[in-house]
Amino acid sequence: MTHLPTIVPVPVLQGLRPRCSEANCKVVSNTPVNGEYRLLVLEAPEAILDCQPGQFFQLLCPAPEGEHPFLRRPMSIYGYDKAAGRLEFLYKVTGAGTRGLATLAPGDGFNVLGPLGQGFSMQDDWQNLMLVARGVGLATLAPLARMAQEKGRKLTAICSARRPDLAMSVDLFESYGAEVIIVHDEDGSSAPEALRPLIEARIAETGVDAFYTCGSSRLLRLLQDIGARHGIPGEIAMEQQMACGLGMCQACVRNFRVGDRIIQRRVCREGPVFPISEAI
Amino acid sequence: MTHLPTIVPVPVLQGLRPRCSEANCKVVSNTPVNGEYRLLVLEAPEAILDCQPGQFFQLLCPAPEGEHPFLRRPMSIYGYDKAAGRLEFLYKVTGAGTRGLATLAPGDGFNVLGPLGQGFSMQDDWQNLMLVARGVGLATLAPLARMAQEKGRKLTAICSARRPDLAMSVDLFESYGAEVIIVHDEDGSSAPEALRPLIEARIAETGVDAFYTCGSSRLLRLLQDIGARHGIPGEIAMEQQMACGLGMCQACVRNFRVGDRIIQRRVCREGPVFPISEAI
Amino acid sequence: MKDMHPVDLSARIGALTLKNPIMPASGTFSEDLADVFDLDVLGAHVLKTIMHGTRSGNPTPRVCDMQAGMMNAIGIPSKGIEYFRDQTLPYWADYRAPLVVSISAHSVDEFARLCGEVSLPGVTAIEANISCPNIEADGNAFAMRPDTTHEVVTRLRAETDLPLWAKLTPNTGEPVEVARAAEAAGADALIVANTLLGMSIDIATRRPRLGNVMGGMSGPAIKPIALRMTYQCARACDIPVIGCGGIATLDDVIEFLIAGASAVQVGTATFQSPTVMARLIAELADWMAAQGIGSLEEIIGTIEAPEAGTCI
Amino acid sequence: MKDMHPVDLSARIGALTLKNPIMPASGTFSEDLADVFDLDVLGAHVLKTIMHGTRSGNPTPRVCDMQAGMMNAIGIPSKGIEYFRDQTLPYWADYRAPLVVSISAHSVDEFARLCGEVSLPGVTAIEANISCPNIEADGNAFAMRPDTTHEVVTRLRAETDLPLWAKLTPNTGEPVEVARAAEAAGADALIVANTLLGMSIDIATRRPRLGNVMGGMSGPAIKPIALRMTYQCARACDIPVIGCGGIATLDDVIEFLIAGASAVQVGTATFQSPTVMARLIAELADWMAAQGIGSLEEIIGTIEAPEAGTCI
Ligand SMILES: Cc1cc2nc3c(=O)[nH]c(=O)nc-3n(C[C@H](O)[C@H](O)[C@H](O)COP(=O)(O)OP(=O)(O)OC[C@H]3O[C@@H](n4cnc5c(N)ncnc54)[C@H](O)[C@@H]3O)c2cc1C
Ligand SMILES: Cc1cc2nc3c(=O)[nH]c(=O)nc-3n(C[C@H](O)[C@H](O)[C@H](O)COP(=O)(O)OP(=O)(O)OC[C@H]3O[C@@H](n4cnc5c(N)ncnc54)[C@H](O)[C@@H]3O)c2cc1C
Ligand SMILES: Cc1cc2nc3c(=O)[nH]c(=O)nc-3n(C[C@H](O)[C@H](O)[C@H](O)COP(=O)(O)O)c2cc1C
Ligand SMILES: Cc1cc2nc3c(=O)[nH]c(=O)nc-3n(C[C@H](O)[C@H](O)[C@H](O)COP(=O)(O)O)c2cc1C
Ligand code: FES
Ligand code: FES
Repeated sequence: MTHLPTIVPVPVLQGLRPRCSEANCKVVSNTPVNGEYRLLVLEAPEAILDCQPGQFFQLLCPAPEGEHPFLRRPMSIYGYDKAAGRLEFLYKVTGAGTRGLATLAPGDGFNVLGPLGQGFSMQDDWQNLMLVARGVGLATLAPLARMAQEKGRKLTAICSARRPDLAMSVDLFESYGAEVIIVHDEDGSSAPEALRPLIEARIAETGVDAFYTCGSSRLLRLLQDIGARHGIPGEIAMEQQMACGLGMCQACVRNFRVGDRIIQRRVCREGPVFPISEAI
Repeated sequence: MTHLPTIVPVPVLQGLRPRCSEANCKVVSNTPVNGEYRLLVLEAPEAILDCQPGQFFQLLCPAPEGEHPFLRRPMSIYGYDKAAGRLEFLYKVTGAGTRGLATLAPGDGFNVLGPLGQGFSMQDDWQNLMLVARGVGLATLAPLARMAQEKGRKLTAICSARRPDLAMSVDLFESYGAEVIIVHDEDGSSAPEALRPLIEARIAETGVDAFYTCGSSRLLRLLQDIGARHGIPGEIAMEQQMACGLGMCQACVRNFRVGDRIIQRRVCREGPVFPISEAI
Repeated sequence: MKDMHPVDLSARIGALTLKNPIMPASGTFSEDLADVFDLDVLGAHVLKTIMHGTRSGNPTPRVCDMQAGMMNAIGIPSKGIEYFRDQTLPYWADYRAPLVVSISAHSVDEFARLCGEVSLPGVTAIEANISCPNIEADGNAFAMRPDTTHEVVTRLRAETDLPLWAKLTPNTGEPVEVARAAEAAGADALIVANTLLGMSIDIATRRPRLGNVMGGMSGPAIKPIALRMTYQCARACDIPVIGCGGIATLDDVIEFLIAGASAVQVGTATFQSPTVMARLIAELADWMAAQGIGSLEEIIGTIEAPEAGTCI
Repeated sequence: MKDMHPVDLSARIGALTLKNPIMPASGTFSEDLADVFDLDVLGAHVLKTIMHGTRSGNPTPRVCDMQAGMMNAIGIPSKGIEYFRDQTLPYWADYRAPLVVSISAHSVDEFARLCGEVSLPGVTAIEANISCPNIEADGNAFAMRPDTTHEVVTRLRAETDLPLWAKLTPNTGEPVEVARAAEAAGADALIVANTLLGMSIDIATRRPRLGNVMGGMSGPAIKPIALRMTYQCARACDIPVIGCGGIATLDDVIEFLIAGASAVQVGTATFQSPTVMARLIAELADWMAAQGIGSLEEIIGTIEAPEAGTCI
């Protein structure tokens, strides 16, 4: 395998540009970020860098000593820069695959597949945005901050964590002009009962046009409830165990409530971003 | 896994010293030697360095890209030095396992099991020794040269190769005081018909008390024939596919002729060194 | 030389000729793969098994890892025959590669009915996934036994004039007898084989790692079993065998052809590398050219093997 | 705490109590391993299967690699019953760990006779390797079917008063029925399971990579199958199940215990690391102490699983 960023060649292609590609990237750095998380920076070919915030890649994780991650692992895009040929992931070491990721060293080759899935939308009348997320979920929402700045929207990021110093990506949100509010478990400010008045006060003061969140079902229920009361739409990035990441295997389905029906959708294909109102 | 030479610890040991051990070594160097062969030098714990020439180790080869050597691979000891904590193997890259060996870099950890098997004997009345071997087989016989020098025996090494410049280990044999005769395919001197008069002339001139050889069945038949005519004993190091390397699985059997019976012996346990007269 | 005697990759599956022997395995392929490469390079398009009605499939997690492969318990979610006719079939009409439709059911009657209903213009062949449990036979899959295999394949045969492929299970103890039963009942080809039943437990929670408790193993770990059964079935039957199980590399493809497969299906490997099938087709052509091999006939079933001994 | 409530590793297999649940799998263990560690740390010593007469075994190569394991076709070379009585048995007399003697035969009569003849002082239990082909049943292994299993185990039972363990094959399509047949016929425990039949071809020579054409797969690749069968058999039977297949790590041991195994056998892992069994015993004790688990009863069969669905 070459260690230079390249698209894995496919012998016969219909002249059409693929929507996503398997690409060999090169590790630029792979460093710890406050304790449990690591930031992986890759040199990546241009062809895979037409990304949308909220999309993800399927990573072919190297095997750590004595373990054998076989399937690719889905990881949201933390940062991407087409001009610079940069692609970034922020991950939490939880099992074999992410332990494998942690072994990557600068200069190593690394195979990724993407970009995959449907990213966040930011409708024209969504001017005042509020993002509420926790832990590694903040990584998934990070590229939203840049998108908001580019589109000239106002973004408030409520970053939840166990301890104030563990709140992820605060600097990054601030660097894109977001207002950051840190809530945490130690003073109880991250509990739904504490968050609700915080958010409702915001709605009353400045108005909120849309919510963005990710993962936690406690946050989802809170935002569904507040959203329903105030008629505020929103989007959530969801997770599910995956195999193909492309929509073929139906491993990654979740249930959604659409009107009074429960339907299944594939997180990798119809998602990972879904309307908050339909998520379960 | 630690990268320092260590014996893999076994919690409860009967106070007896094991005959062989699983040890984590450290790669000192791993360099090409004329074309197809590579020399692997390890820093190894003392406890595995009570070796006999002709014994072997079972190497846990790392997986090269896209391949998965699962079983350990047997490799004769090319050199060992207890005082210096050095262990050496000379190998030919042939398949997944040896391709994996070729990826080892200085400083890497590397797990070996050994020493295994029965080495060469050098009986007291074997004063004039003759070694005839070819290719990587010469690696197996290399430690014999040192043993011969230590015991003050005279050793003639007939080194066979495709081309004169491909003859293995010539310098090493010479450094231990052996007389080296290179035979090769280009001028036909390596053919049995050419070797026979060469060896018989030696027997007539200086006498030969014992032969040593390895691998090639053409050389075996030649030495069996000459040995039978002149009453010269000898030893051969043999190969067979192995699994355990310890004598447990019976994968590595070969047939031997003992008197008028054909019996099976395990190459890893009763061998890999056997009497030339009994080998088939 | 290569120009004068171009390599002929075409694969004959009974009356059908595929332009090459590489096709996807059911359940590991869909129109979504068109995002990655031109699907018309494939020898055929084999769709995910459908059932007659709508089904939601198994609880999640539906997949998990293992040392050299994966397990799945997707549970055959199905949008039913109408959706297939109105949505799926028209989509595939734009492609030139032959379309193979995989079907299954929990009873012989339902299976037969579905077989008739999917025998539509645009469908090139029908693949019967008889590895699904037969409610009438204590939940044992049809393909576990020669008698149930014979019964269901006979009924399917009566319902369609299209080529009928029977997909066997490696979980049976009688693969050769099952293969012969499918042949005797009129199958035109055999797929050897489906997934092996396995299980995995998360020791931290003491729960199965799959929502359905057990699941089907696929990927390199099962290759030696699929290859052994391909060899056994190809020797025992006159109809073509399509090898399937753990195929990921050019060497794997050649190994199955040598064992007697007329073509192969690639499943799990596509999850590791979505472009793998396109690469295998190109690599096979290059390898044949380099070896001076003009057609697959020079490879298929050319194994040099003595009779297998009885005791391993 | 650890000193006050020491961890009890003892494993009960029917009337027998082993000091820990880790023992070698037949054919992957011999006195030669004493070169590496003190064999008396093991829960039991399980010897390579012997047959009545002398046999030379299969042609070489007898082993080959696969992606996450190996295949073997050793062919049960045997030095016969006299050698066993005169040489093997006296050697093991010096050890305290219980001795389990594995036997096999190609006919019920021969099997029964051997069973009686090996029921000697110094032998703690007899393991019947019924995965060997039965010449009287078209070469199908006894353990492929419930009826042949029942017949042979009944005859063995009549020949010995020693604990009788039956070792099942994963190649059968009816593992639960076979397990129940062995139990009904009087087996005291089940070993689940032996190797899976596989095959591999060297594409350069177009020859099988094993001298016997096919061979038995072992190692991590087969673990999910052995685990699934352990779970199925432990639920279906009242006699203890000894898990076997691909066990290499502490997590594997715990996984089999949770699935319902009362003890485990370790085979191929010893080839990769000859000290592995001794390490597993120590690691299991440490893990139990760390988890506050006092005895194996708190682990065995504690899986939390719903009923498995029918469709995977
Ligand atoms: C669309 C998407 C985007 C994601 N983005 C990120 C991200 O930016 N940063 C990050 O750290 N993690 C992210 N995840 C989760 C990440 O994929 C899992 O943590 C990872 O796959 C775990 O792999 P492992 O081998 O380390 O752990 P495993 O040993 O496989 O599993 C450890 C734990 O993680 C759970 N898990 C495993 N795979 C998944 C999965 N696909 N989805 C959800 N949970 C899983 C398991 O159930 C288990 O509890 C994302 C998941 C999805 C689906
Ligand atoms: C006691 C002993 C000592 C040996 N000493 C040396 C040595 O000093 N240097 C050296 O280069 N080689 C030596 N060998 C041979 C070496 O073990 C094999 O070349 C190696 O195992 C091949 O592994 P692989 O994965 O690279 O190739 P594979 O892909 O496994 O095999 C490549 C070819 O090598 C053959 N082969 C594989 N394993 C063995 C084996 N155990 N014995 C014989 N042939 C085998 C295969 O049949 C095949 O033809 C020795 C073998 C034995 C038994
Ligand atoms: C996620 C997944 C879903 C599958 N679904 C089906 C299916 O619907 N019908 C079927 O006949 N086989 C199905 N299979 C089995 C595959 O078609 C194939 O037989 C098996 O995976 C072995 O091949 P592989 O090792 O190349 O994957 C599925 C396999 C996987 C991994
Ligand atoms: C080389 C080898 C020889 C074996 N010989 C026997 C045998 O004689 N009798 C038997 O019952 N099982 C035999 N087996 C099967 C093992 O006992 C065990 O059931 C199987 O290998 C699965 O366990 P593992 O994956 O831990 O190796 C043998 C296995 C191997 C690898
Ligand atoms: S992961 Fe395969 S469909 Fe989503
Ligand atoms: S390799 Fe196992 S007995 Fe020799």
